Amino acid sequence: MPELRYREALNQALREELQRDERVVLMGEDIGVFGGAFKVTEGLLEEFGERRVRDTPISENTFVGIGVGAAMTGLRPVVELMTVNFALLAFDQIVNHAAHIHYMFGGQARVPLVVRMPQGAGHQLGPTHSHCLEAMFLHVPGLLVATPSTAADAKGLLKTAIRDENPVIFIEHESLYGVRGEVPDPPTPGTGGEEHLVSFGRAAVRREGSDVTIVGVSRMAVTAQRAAEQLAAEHGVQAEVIDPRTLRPLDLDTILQSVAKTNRCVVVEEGWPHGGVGANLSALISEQAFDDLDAPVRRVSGADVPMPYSKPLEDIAYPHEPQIVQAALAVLGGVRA
Amino acid sequence: MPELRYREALNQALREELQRDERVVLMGEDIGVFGGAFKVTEGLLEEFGERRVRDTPISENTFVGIGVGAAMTGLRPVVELMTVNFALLAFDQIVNHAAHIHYMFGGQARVPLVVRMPQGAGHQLGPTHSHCLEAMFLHVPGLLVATPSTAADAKGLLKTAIRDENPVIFIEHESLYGVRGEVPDPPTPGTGGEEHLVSFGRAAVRREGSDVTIVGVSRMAVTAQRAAEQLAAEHGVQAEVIDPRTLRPLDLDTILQSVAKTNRCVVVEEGWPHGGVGANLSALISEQAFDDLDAPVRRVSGADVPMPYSKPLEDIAYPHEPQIVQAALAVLGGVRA
Amino acid sequence: MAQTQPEPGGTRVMRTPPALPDPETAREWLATMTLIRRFEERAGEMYARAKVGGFLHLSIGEEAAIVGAARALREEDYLIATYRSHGHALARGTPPEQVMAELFGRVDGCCKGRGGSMHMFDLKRRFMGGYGIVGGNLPIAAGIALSSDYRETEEVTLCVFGDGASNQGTFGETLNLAALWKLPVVFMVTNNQFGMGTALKRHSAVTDLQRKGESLGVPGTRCDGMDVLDTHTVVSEAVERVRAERQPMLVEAITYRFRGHSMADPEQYRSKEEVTLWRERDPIPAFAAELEGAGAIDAAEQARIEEDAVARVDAAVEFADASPFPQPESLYDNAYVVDEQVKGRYH
Amino acid sequence: MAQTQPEPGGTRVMRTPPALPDPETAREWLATMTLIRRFEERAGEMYARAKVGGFLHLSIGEEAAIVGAARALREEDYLIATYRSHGHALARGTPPEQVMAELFGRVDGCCKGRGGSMHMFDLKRRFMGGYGIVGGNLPIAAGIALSSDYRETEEVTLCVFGDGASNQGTFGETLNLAALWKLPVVFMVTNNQFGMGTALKRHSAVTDLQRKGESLGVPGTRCDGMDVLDTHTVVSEAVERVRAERQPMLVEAITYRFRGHSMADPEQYRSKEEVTLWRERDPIPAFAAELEGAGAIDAAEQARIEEDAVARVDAAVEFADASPFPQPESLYDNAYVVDEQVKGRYH
Ligand SMILES: Cc1ncc(C[n+]2csc(CCOP(=O)(O)OP(=O)(O)O)c2C)c(N)n1
Ligand SMILES: Cc1ncc(C[n+]2csc(CCOP(=O)(O)OP(=O)(O)O)c2C)c(N)n1
Ligand SMILES: [Mg+2]
Ligand SMILES: [Mg+2]
Repeated sequence: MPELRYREALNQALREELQRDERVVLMGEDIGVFGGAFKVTEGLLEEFGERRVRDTPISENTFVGIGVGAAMTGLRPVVELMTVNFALLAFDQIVNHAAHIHYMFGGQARVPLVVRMPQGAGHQLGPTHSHCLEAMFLHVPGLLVATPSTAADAKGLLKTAIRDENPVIFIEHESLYGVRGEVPDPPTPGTGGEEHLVSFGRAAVRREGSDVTIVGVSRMAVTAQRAAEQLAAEHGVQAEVIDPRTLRPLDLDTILQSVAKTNRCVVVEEGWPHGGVGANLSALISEQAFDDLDAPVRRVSGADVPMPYSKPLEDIAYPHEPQIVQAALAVLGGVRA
Repeated sequence: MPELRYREALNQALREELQRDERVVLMGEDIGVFGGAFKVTEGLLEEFGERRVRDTPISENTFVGIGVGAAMTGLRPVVELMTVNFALLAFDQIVNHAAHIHYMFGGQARVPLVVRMPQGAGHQLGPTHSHCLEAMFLHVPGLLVATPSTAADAKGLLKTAIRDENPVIFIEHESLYGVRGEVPDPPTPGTGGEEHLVSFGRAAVRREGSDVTIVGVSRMAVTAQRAAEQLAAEHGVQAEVIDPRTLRPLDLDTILQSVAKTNRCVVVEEGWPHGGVGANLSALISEQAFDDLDAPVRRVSGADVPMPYSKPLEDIAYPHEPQIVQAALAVLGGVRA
Repeated sequence: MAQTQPEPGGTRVMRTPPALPDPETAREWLATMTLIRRFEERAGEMYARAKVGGFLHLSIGEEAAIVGAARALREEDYLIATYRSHGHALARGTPPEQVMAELFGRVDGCCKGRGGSMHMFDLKRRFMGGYGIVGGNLPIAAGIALSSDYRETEEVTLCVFGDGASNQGTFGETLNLAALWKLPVVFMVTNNQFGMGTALKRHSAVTDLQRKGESLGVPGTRCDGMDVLDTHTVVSEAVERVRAERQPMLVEAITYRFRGHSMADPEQYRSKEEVTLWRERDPIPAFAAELEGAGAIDAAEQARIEEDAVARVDAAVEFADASPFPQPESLYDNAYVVDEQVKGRYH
Repeated sequence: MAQTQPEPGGTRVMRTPPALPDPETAREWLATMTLIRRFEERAGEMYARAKVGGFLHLSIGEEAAIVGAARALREEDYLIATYRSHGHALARGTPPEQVMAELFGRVDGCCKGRGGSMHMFDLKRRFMGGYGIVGGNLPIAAGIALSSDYRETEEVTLCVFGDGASNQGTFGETLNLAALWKLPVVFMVTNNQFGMGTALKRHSAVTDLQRKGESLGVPGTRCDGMDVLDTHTVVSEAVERVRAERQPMLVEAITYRFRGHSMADPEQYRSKEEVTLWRERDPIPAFAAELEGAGAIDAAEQARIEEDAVARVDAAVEFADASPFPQPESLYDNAYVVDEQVKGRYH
């Protein structure tokens, strides 16, 4: 299997779907001539032309809404928001429209729309440019929410998202774009072969272990794996690391099975703690694995502040391995009498 | 103490603060000539004039942003969003701006802004007009979030919100506007007397009980009280009902103390279940009262669908007393071995 | 009423009044306007009797603006409107039974009772809704137009919204984008003088709304929204120009809502006299008189149209009342399109 | 360059070139433009050396548009800008030390290292930021202007944003509201020909941006943003007209950014030739030459200005480098104004 960067895997997914399905169109700020702020769409304008790869003005609410209307009438638009931070301008079209139209009109119209965007801190972009907003999206019925953390998932989930009949919020991570990973080859034309698709609602067990379950969301799945290696090497603790991959639908079963085995759980997220995705997972696990838990679920999250610009502050404002290691040791130490 | 409707209590709070502080200005759609979509601002234009009570065009993101700019430069704007549903159009100004400005500029500017809005279902307003979005707001550091459920709290919290130096999201409930409750009299001029102010971060114990703790948010605090009476009358169960009153800051201590006593907890919210305010509370309680809990926390929430228009569907799509009673009985029945 | 034509620079020229269409067409317009009027009056009664819930926004007084515009469209064209759109659905051909059943929240409603008055929809007739969020339908309209264009069809989208909506951010964003991308969409601002209780001049700095798109690259024109013929003429011109030239246009229809904004509106923001003056220009009797004057209709025909409208509305109410409420088990239906991703998770 | 004056109807008249200000003033303009240029060049170097993180948006080439506009303001007036605003802070008088320390993420930065390049702020000098969200500063500007008006002061707010921002919903919303409420705000669109990699004509249907407010009730005018004198003259006229007439105005400044959008920009969207052509119009040497021609400055003075700018930037770098990083314990500082509500809950 070839190694691709996360960004390249996404690019490949877009290219393949553009080739496969004439109804797929891309829209977004600077995705064409500029090649994408993070180069995810590089080369696609050249290959598919302006009709299918469209640079938009800076009008987030409207071009998401254009995606909605186009999706309702036969296209399969993939809209890029340059970053998740600007999604806040498009919440009306995402929540009041994309998410609700199928239900509200009694099932008549479908909105097979993908809204892609990267999130996350780490590049010193400061308070307005570092959000992680999964929690806000997963709250909304009608949406599907994906948070790929590997190149293979980035590709496989994006292809699945584009083929899905529902609106999908597809949350990439800025810090992962350059990270390489193995991605299955596309099938050779003529010879058949399987396309690389990853289903929604199937968590990935990134590492097996029997001592503690660590659930990491988005980029934190990667950080959690590194923490798990450290736990094994330095503390002899075998952590099982789970990446939910999609938050809607959520594969809670895989998490609960793991907790039934480890009896301890740490949830890691990059965003804000109050009402975050971690709180949702912690609640679900606490409620549904009540008898399995030997210690309270512990959450590791971003700090409860707007993201500061200054490097040393930014560094401590979102989780790194040490906090995860510490949390894992704490739940292991905190065995109930 | 006189009985006032929730709406009248809010009106009184606005009037008193307009009288007290020349810097207070009101803005919003149809709050003036029309008197407010829910009549909360009735009579205020007549009393205070167009300079202080301003009808805005339908431009939610912008008039919230105008509130931000005015707050940064010495005014204390109280902006009304006609309903919470339209707040989705103003998320950029609320999250990226109002919430972050004080932090992002190193503490130089303050944003003493109140954004008022009613939320909630029950009036058959359908998918775009029935949201409960507390969970999205409480997620954001920099904001304070109030959810008054009584006339007295409506008045006392609103007055406090207007005097606070931070941006406050003030979430009223459409179904409570007509509900009466005792509200302390304003002090008689000259004779001194205490003003009715309710501090943020102090939960109210609406009913004492030792068998189970029921936390109800926004209107659900009221429904929970009725459910508690039913539990007492029909099942001999004494429920303690807690209304957090503000979600940021959250008075978790009062909840934990109650759970320490009852060992059982039900959380009731009107909004969507995934990543809702209930998940946040359930996580916090499960994590911090782990050893006190004899059964998993149980959540009662709105259904995971856009709110349907049709009455019988709407009725079952958000919680009523029976679901709360059932949940309480379930946590009581579910005593762990 | 003196009419105006679009000129890019904003200059306006007088126009001779348009000719009446053939009698059959004219009678159909009158009949549809009458149906909408009777339907909405009855909806109001049903609301008072708590058969209908939520907010009920009637467009009584605006029927000429609705029918004149809807009749400017081909069958394959799209119409998209706001929370005030019973009339648009009816004009597009949605059976009154289905509209009334929707208001009653019944399974036979055009949205199976999920949407209600504010969220009508009829995919088959290309009536694309019914949106509760002011300004929310403009981007969607542009998206539909993009799709028509992309599919290389001749379809045009007519997007109807209110004077108040022209202050929403999506107005500027969408008009710019539609002009830039040369989308086949006609934006029609139904200027009924008020956004809820706020008079035009109190919410919009520029009150000559036909000009509000000029800075955005969208030329404008105006019609007398109290005159079905004028509305039809102007909107038809716009639709055909857009279809041929593939550039958006803005049409302002001057009209007035005779009733309150919604059912709970004490109407303190306007005078009885003003309402009376506008009511004297009621578009339905005015058009009937014009047709009678032209010999296209006689009193008997008028009575038949009237009776027919009432009968259809009676039937609609009867139908709606007989239609069952949705079953509780259906609560989750259509929350998602149930395909592989969501199967088993959402019912 | 032929200049234009505002006319409500959009007609434009030629204007005679404005006269130079007194030599001291002129020299200060040149010095400030030079300071901004040297500061930003150095900031770019510091970015390459990883002393500065995040996105760094330089306004090299746009100094005349910045200084000409900033000098049109009184001390009590407000200036509000975007993520490309080092120059605006400097022009307003924020010490280069504080701006550089902010870029370095240090405690002595003007925002204590919390904001970084995109979020500059200096309350004392009424420089109201520095906003990372395109279009986000327009409503805030209107709010500041409302406050000025409400407090019955003569303050004017100058709101600077880019050509790309004119497509954002807040543009239409804010201009309408400002016109409606007669707010003392000047909107200045710094038309540097691109929104990131998207050329003006590819993002805006109307490219004559001075006209983009007309439909919203805001008259427009244009200046040569490569000419500090012309910018100053036109913005001053606008500011004083707004101050007196209490109606907003829109000013378009035609300019060009010589560098990429931010530091990571291969600039594939424009040709080297185009950049070269514009660089020939570099506003700093052009103004220096004009002053020299008018006898307002000599070579020695020019050299002094140059040296002084370099020295100040050197000092700024030294200061920034010596300033400590924020302490970890200060992470939560200023998340809230700590009053009774939040005491004990947020540190
Ligand atoms: C985004 C948004 N803000 C506010 C409202 C509440 N609201 C409903 S209708 C209306 C007035 C709209 O006026 P106009 O656009 O002129 O349409 P009309 O009602 O006159 O047909 C308002 C403010 C809403 N539905 N959506
Ligand atoms: C709401 C929003 N969308 C997108 C971006 C990403 N972005 C940053 S600058 C920029 C281009 C802005 O162009 P313009 O307004 O012309 O200003 P300039 O950068 O040329 O000064 C974009 C798209 C953003 N910061 N905010
Ligand atoms: Mg109107
Ligand atoms: Mg630009």
